Amino acid sequence: MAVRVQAEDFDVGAELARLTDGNARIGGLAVFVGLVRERHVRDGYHQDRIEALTLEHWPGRTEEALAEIEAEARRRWPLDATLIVHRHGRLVAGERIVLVAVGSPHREAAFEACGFLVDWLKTKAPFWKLEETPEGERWVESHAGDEEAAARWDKPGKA
Amino acid sequence: MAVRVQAEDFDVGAELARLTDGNARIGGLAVFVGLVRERHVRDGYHQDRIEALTLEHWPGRTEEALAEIEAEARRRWPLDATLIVHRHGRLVAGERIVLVAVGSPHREAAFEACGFLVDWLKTKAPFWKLEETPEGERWVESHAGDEEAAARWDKPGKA
Amino acid sequence: MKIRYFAWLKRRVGVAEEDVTPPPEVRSVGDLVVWLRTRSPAHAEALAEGGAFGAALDRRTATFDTPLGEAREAAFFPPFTGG
Amino acid sequence: MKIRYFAWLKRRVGVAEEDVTPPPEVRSVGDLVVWLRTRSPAHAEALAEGGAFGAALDRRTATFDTPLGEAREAAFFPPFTGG
Repeated sequence: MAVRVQAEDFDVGAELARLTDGNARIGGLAVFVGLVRERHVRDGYHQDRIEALTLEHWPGRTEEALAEIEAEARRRWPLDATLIVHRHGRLVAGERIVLVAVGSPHREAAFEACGFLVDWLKTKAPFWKLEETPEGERWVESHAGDEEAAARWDKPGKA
Repeated sequence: MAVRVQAEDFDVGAELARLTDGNARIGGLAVFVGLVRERHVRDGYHQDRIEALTLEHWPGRTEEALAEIEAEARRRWPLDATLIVHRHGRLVAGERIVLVAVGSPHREAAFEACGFLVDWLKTKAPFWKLEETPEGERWVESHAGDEEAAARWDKPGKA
Repeated sequence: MKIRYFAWLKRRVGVAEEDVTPPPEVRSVGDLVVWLRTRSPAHAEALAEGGAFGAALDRRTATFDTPLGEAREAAFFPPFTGG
Repeated sequence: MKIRYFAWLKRRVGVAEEDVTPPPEVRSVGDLVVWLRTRSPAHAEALAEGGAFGAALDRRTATFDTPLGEAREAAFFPPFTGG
């Protein structure tokens, strides 16, 4: 029911309470919190140290993209509550980047829709990550695994 | 790294912050919050109204069972943080029942392990639900779907 | 030995636990169930044949075939419904 | 029309956006890219052939074949890496 793009941190507990308070139809709430990891992980091993990253986005268009993704999830699953909060700007290692929360009467629907939202927002919302490493700045390249993860949800019969 | 069985409510934001603070290896935190739903859902439609439920458990053995399930998840996936908090006693519609949180460098591992923990705790931890409905009290019967969901994780190659 | 009952088994039997001394011919969990049924009509109803309940011996899952051995505690309970 | 650049395209071109008036023979997104390369060495480098970047016309995803039509804004950006 809501998407937000903001520079400031979010309060996970308060966000989830707002989502479920007064809505006793929700039996299961599936949540994903993405954080800035201090190591880049690719091909199964931990690579360079990451001190911070800067998330650039496309103001206006980003919110539209997130709302489209959210609407698609609500078409596919019976959901009572959905929330996407994505930060932009400079974030140091350990900081929260994104919150995705999905409430449904059924835990399976909540889990699936949450996974779908995370996979799709990685490939369909206009965000770009610039990492700060001891060797200097580096734009994060798109990850084939992310495209594959997002494409899972294109398969007929998956949802 | 922790399992708890308690009568009192838990603070989701504080629990998750404790799990991730100071651990910048975690890139993704997958979380499930189970709530008391005001309607019983079976066979795809909403049935009787539920006013409250009482969760009975087996003190001591329950904690053991949860710790065994948690250890199994940590054998199967590369996890940096795990938490299971399950309430017992009387809970009214809308109240939180259970919190399962899993932190991993990889979001796929976090999602899978979280789903595994939720499925297994439903079928392998000694909890019993007594529902209060307008027609009186009723013990919740085990759900074939829960057994099937738990059995998914027995398949070789699944994890 | 100690017998523990949970959920609706506890309600039907009327106690959460009791200490019993089964005779020597009670060798398995199944034997124990049959013998416990003779203690009272409430026991007979709670542990009725065809009832959907599980058992544990000294906190480990057991079936009706499991020998009692030196077990100090048996527990009977409905299928779990937590989460 | 307005041209917007994001992430490393913006850094390479040196501006986030610019207003341009392509000649009439620039009919598609691909034509526009070829024409923009002629504006400066920085443009040529940012929009170099073989570069992995996407495009949008008036905020909708476009390919190099998409006709410019009446579009008022074109955007160029690397693959998304959010989440």
